[in-house]
Amino acid sequence: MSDNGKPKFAMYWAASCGGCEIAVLNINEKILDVDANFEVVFWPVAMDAKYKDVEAMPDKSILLTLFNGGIRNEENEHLAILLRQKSQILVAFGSCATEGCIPGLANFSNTDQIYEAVYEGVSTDNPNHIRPQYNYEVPEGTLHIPAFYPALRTLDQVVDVDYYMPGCPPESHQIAAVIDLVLKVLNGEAELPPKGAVIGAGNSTVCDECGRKRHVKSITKFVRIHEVDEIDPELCLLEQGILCNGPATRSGCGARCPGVGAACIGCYGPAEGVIDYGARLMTAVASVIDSNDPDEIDAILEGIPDPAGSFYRFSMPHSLLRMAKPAWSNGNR
Amino acid sequence: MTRITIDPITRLEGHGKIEIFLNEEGDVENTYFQIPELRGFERFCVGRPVEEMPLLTNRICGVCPEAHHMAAAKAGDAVYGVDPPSAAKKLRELLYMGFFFTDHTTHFYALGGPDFVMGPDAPVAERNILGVIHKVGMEIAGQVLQARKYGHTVVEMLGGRKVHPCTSIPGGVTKGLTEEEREKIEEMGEWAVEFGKFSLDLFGDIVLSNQAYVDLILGDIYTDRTHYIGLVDDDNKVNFYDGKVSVVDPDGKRLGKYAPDEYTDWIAEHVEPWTYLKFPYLKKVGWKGFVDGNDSGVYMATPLSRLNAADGMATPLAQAAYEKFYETLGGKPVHQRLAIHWARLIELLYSAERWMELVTDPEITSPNIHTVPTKVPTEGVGIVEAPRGTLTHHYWTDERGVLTKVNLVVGTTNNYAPITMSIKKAASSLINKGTVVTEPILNMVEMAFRAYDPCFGCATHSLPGQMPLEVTIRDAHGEVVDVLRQFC
Amino acid sequence: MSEQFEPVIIGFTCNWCSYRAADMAGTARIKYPPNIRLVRLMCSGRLDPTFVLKALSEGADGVLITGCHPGECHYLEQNYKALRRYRLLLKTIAQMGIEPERVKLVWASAAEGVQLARAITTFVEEIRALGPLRWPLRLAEMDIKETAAVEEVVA
Amino acid sequence: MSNKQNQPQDEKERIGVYVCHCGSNIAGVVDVEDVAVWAKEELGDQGVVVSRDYKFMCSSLGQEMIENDIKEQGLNRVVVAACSPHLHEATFRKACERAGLNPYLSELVSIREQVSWVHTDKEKATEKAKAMVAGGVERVIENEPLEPLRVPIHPATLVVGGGIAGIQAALEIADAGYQVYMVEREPSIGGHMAQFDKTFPTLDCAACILTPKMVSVGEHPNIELLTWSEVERVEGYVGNFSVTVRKRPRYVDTDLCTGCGICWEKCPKKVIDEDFEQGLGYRTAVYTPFPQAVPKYPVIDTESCIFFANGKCKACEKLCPTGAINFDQEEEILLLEVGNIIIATGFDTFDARRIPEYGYGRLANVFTSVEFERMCNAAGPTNGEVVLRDGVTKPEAVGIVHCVGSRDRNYNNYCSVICCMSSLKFAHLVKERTGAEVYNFYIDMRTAYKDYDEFYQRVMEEGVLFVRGRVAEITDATRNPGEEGKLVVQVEDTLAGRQRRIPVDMAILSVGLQPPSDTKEVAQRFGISCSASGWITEKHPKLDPVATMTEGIFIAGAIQGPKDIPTSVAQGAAAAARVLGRINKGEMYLEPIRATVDPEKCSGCRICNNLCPFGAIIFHEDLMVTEINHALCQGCGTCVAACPAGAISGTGFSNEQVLSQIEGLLAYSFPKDFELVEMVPA
Repeated sequence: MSDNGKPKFAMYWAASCGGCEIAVLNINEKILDVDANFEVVFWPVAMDAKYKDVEAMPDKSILLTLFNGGIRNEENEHLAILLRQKSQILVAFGSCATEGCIPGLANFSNTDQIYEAVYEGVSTDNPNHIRPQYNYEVPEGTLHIPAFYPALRTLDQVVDVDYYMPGCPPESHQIAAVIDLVLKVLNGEAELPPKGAVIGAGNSTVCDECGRKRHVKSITKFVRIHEVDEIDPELCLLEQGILCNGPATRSGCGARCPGVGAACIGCYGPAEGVIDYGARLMTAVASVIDSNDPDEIDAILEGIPDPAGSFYRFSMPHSLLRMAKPAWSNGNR
Repeated sequence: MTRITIDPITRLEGHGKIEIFLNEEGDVENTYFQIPELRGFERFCVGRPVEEMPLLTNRICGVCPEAHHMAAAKAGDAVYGVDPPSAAKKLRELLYMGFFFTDHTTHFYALGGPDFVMGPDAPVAERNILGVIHKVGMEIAGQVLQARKYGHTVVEMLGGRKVHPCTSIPGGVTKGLTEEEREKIEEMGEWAVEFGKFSLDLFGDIVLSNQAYVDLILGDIYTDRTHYIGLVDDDNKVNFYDGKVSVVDPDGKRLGKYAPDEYTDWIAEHVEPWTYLKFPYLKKVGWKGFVDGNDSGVYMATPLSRLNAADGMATPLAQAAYEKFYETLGGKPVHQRLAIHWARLIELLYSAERWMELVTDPEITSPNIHTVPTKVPTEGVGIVEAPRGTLTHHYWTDERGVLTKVNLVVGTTNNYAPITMSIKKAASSLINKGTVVTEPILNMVEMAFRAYDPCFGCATHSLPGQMPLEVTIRDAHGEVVDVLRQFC
Repeated sequence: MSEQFEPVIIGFTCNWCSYRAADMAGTARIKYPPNIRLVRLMCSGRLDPTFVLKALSEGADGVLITGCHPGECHYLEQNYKALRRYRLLLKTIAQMGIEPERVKLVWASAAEGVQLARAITTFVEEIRALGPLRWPLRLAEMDIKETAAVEEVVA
Repeated sequence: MSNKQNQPQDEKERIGVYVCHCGSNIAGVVDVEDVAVWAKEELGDQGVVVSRDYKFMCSSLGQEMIENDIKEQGLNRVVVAACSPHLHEATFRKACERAGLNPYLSELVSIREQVSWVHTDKEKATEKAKAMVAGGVERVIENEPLEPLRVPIHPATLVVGGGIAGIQAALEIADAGYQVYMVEREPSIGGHMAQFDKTFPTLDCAACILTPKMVSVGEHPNIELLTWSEVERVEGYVGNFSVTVRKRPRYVDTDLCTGCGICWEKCPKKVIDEDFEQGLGYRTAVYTPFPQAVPKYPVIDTESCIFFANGKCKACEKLCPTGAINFDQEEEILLLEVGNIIIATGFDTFDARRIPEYGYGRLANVFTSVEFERMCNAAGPTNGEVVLRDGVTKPEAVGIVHCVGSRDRNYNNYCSVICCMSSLKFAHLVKERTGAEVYNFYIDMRTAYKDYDEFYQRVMEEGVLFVRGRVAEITDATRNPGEEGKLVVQVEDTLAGRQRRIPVDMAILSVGLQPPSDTKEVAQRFGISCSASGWITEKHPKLDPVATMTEGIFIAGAIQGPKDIPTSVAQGAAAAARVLGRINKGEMYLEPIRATVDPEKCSGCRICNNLCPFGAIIFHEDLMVTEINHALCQGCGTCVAACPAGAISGTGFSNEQVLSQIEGLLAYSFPKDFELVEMVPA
């Protein structure tokens, strides 16, 4: 690809599911705007490019890089560092890169436990308890696979990040909006948001976009969604006793899940300035429990079988307890 | 010994990596296909409430989240021993047809198709979706986008979101279908059926009418005599959403059918230390290494496998195409890997026809879409057909329905061994006595596994077929003598 | 380690009861171990779980939450909100691999200097018995070696 | 901290740290010089530019030191490590203010109460002091300059309850020239005191001293008296409350009624007066509770009135000379605007039936103290004669039981304060009027306060017998001839150390005091709180007994806890003085520790909506956002801690302040080698 003077664009996936790429493809014709205004230099899903080519690029020569996926192994980390080096603007794209997402739940466990579950499963035939070897001697030579890290980290726990774009995956209309913004900036019609800002999302939480009726809350019982005979299509799910992450989750998705009778599971992450997403949800639901008696409170809380999982479903690696610290150790104080 | 390393794009991107070792004679000594990625869902889903699994396992793969969503939902039903209202099952299946339609379209037109449409030895730069468009005309491009859009629209209407749907729960779904929505989906369905027919015709015109391609398909390079599995309904017709898994041997003889909760009697997974991914095989036959034949437990689970394992298609047009398929290729079973593309198009048509059956079913708009589970949850297995193979979710829970153990055998994983074998076979037959490896040769090798439409979103995470190759040929001293690249 | 382990504990106090109780303990020269550092809030109802998680993640070995006795809240009933959050917090940190005993809720009125001093002394001993948490180290340990704590929670 | 980065860094902090020796109080245990030096070295990066130690920071010299540094060194933050903020926070804030620094940009770290006075190990104490200073420094960086909230004070005052405490309070304020509304539930003011005959220890006639005050309340141009009325709802906050009062219909037109009394003389319906006369006497359906009632206007009790029963009679209407009777009268809802509220709703007496072994309600001649008060009262049912239930027989022996329902775990744990003295009063009255043998059964005699013990001695000299011991039982089950037809008081005489059975004709139970049954609801209505024993909680038990936690709401009299008449009067006057002070000032300043909602961030999830007991949280249905009324907000921060969107911020105790303090406290609490282990592959 010869340099045609257009700003360079890159998109990369680390430990992700590919949903972010699909979401980008789903902006349909908008993708042509990207093609028209950018020189796409690196985007595994859409085109071939060579790691060596990226390596060869001058530092900061890529204007915009959308990085999705968490940092799960040696390889992910290398790419994160490389792309940081080569990019002027590095965007943590999607929940995995921003706060860890579902794969971040792995931070509940350690490597041995994960290997145990994967390589000793019921259908696994592994009498010699074989585990993956990063460097393994076969008769023909040495085979290498990248080292699996003890925990999943978010992009900003490995490199400096300029902007965050939450969502699992980010909704296509938000992606389109961000692309429009970037194009405006390129044409000098708009300013870039301050570094560290969250883009492609709202400033409030999901309730702000949720059409369900809300009242003063007073919870006497938590129920699980499949236990509900008929979910009231009008009423706030939390008021129906269904644990909904909406109140604590950043707006921008259009409250799609509550819209179809499913609870918000929190993929857009915490609201502006929130340090620990789980704590916000925890304190909110606990505060409106309708009891002052410890035993009764505990009984009501029985309705939440997996508090940590529910509160940190998408943000475990960014939570204060399960791995946020490494990020701080690089330059917190 | 000379070592050829084939890395997708780079060796640092975890999209699967091929090592070809040549011996002193310059013949292929051995090949290794490594999957360098692991996320550990089996571990961290433990402790989660089972009703969340359709949402959590979605995130195993953003390419086929619907497959995991369905398998998890069915496993959830099984864990609670609850039978969802038939309207709920139909809504799930309708969503699933929308997904299959989109996915198969994407693969054929954007990823696998170009090999045929453009021809294997066409210049690299043309062998992609743009090339297809140039060859078959711009209006098709529009149709392809339309097809993807329609499929996604169905997923979004029923699942709440385009990617990672969220409506299935143990005992049914949270959202029903309004008459208004139904009409819209029916409208799109009619178009979908036409598109399905069109695609098969296109394949006929471009591939079947071209003897070179037919020879290529039937050629020995792409043939492995493995076992085949696939989900079938009570009449042994192909089914994506429900039924029993039919297992046939390389002679096409049905070894049996297993219900989801019997899968451990049939399937086992072999572990190698040089890769993160496991190698499933037929337990009853046993693991004999990367070899084919009746004695090797290696099996394949792809559109072709489904056709091989079934007695036919449940919809008229697809059934007709099914019959033509076997006539043309000389009867069941078909072992030629490249035929997977054709089989995929037959399934594309089936998904569209089934879509219409479901959306015109009077029950589809019924408000009765959920049965509250009453039994104490224990253990359950859910099986569906993912576009890339049979998908099995197996959960154990405590009495609260919180997971205590999870086992997953995901779509593409099924084909890990056969893909490895196909690569070795292609490489061995194309590289010998120090053949100079050329781009077309590399493409032939690549075609071997691209046919499987390997979605390592479930294992690694590259998109279907996105497996560009880079070959480094080193001499005995490891000095680089030549670097060749294969773009797509 | 040879010398006995000295835990570091963060205590959250209510401006109207427990903080004054601490003052009273002082004026009355009632001794308690120096392992605790107090943070003054206006009310236990101000206690955001984030504060506790922050303290733990920064290395505290234990957290003591204190507030007015039930029914005696300076702000009528806010201490009950603290109670509710506390119950849920315990369940959550247990899953995170922290012994729930490391976070304790104690009621102490402005008049109860002695009781507060006693509560602190007891808690320091309890934490001493539990041994260090020093979360970042515990975390590293957990992720590199085996850990009983997480095992219990997940299994 | 993540959101620290997001904030644009304003000009670099210049922080002064001041470590106080407090003579040897701190310096004796904490190495203050070391702490000061350490702070300068270790906390330089945080912006500490000055760090000093000084003998007495609170001394004028100490304060000047701070002021000079602010002026000369351009400090913009100050941390003082000394004593408790509750002692000297104000002192150092003022010092900052004098030097032109916003007082809220200072922090006082309590290394005396929390370190030197409670720890002995010098080294560890010094380490802790350092950590606390670090916490203070990290925190003060996050402090924001604040301005106190000004609220205007409406000059009118509401007094709830027309007992002696309320009366006193109302008169003090009205006499000072300000409008007072007095709301009383009963038809007349006067409260319990109006039921009494004599008051201890002076034995002067209750009515004689109470009536003039009641009258002046009734006549006072600045007092609007609302009897037969109750407070329905209270809205607003200090300075401008709006109070809704429900005025029940009297069925008597007070503009026409002269209080001549013909209606109740002629009313054909007599009923037992359970309230004022304690069931010992009768009243008519149309009545005033007692002759000196204020206001003088009667009320018609619809329960017993014949007309209301069957639509006939109307005798009163026919006979009323001024045509003041009006059966069509309806209740009125009044809306009052007031700046302050004084609650003086008094007490109820303990229900003696709850102690079956004392036989009240079962044994005719067991009386309660209130019944006895009525019996002694010249205007009472027996015209002041002390007689048995038969109404004629004079008792020859009378037993007076103290602490009935008081100082008793099974009932009320507390001492009711007045019972000892009133029991002595009863003993005296019985002797005086019947010459009977009188026994006082007591646990301890409590005769504190002026002239009380003298009265005790006088009563003893009058020959009243005192038995120390809690009465086990009062029974009519006799064991020997001497007990025939008498009540036997079974008691352990703890002085004689033996069980005694004392036959008497009459037993008087000195029932204790307890909060009116509806006190909890009343408290909720006014946004104040009750203690475990049910009395209203005062702001400070020692230093602020007449104020409550809620600004602008004061308490007087027994509702704060059992007390006698002089103390109730004093408290009534004290509350009035507090209110007058406010009114004169015209406005007041509130601590700017308040919560604020960012309407942009608020999603209207309504989690916080029912978390505020002061009603400060308002939800705007139209905008779907929540707002907090600053004047109502008491600054507890519960909503701040609860908001899932982090949309509510709390000044004075913001997340940033607390989290930074935690970081500071912990950053220097561990050995230096304490660092996170780098992530390494398994």
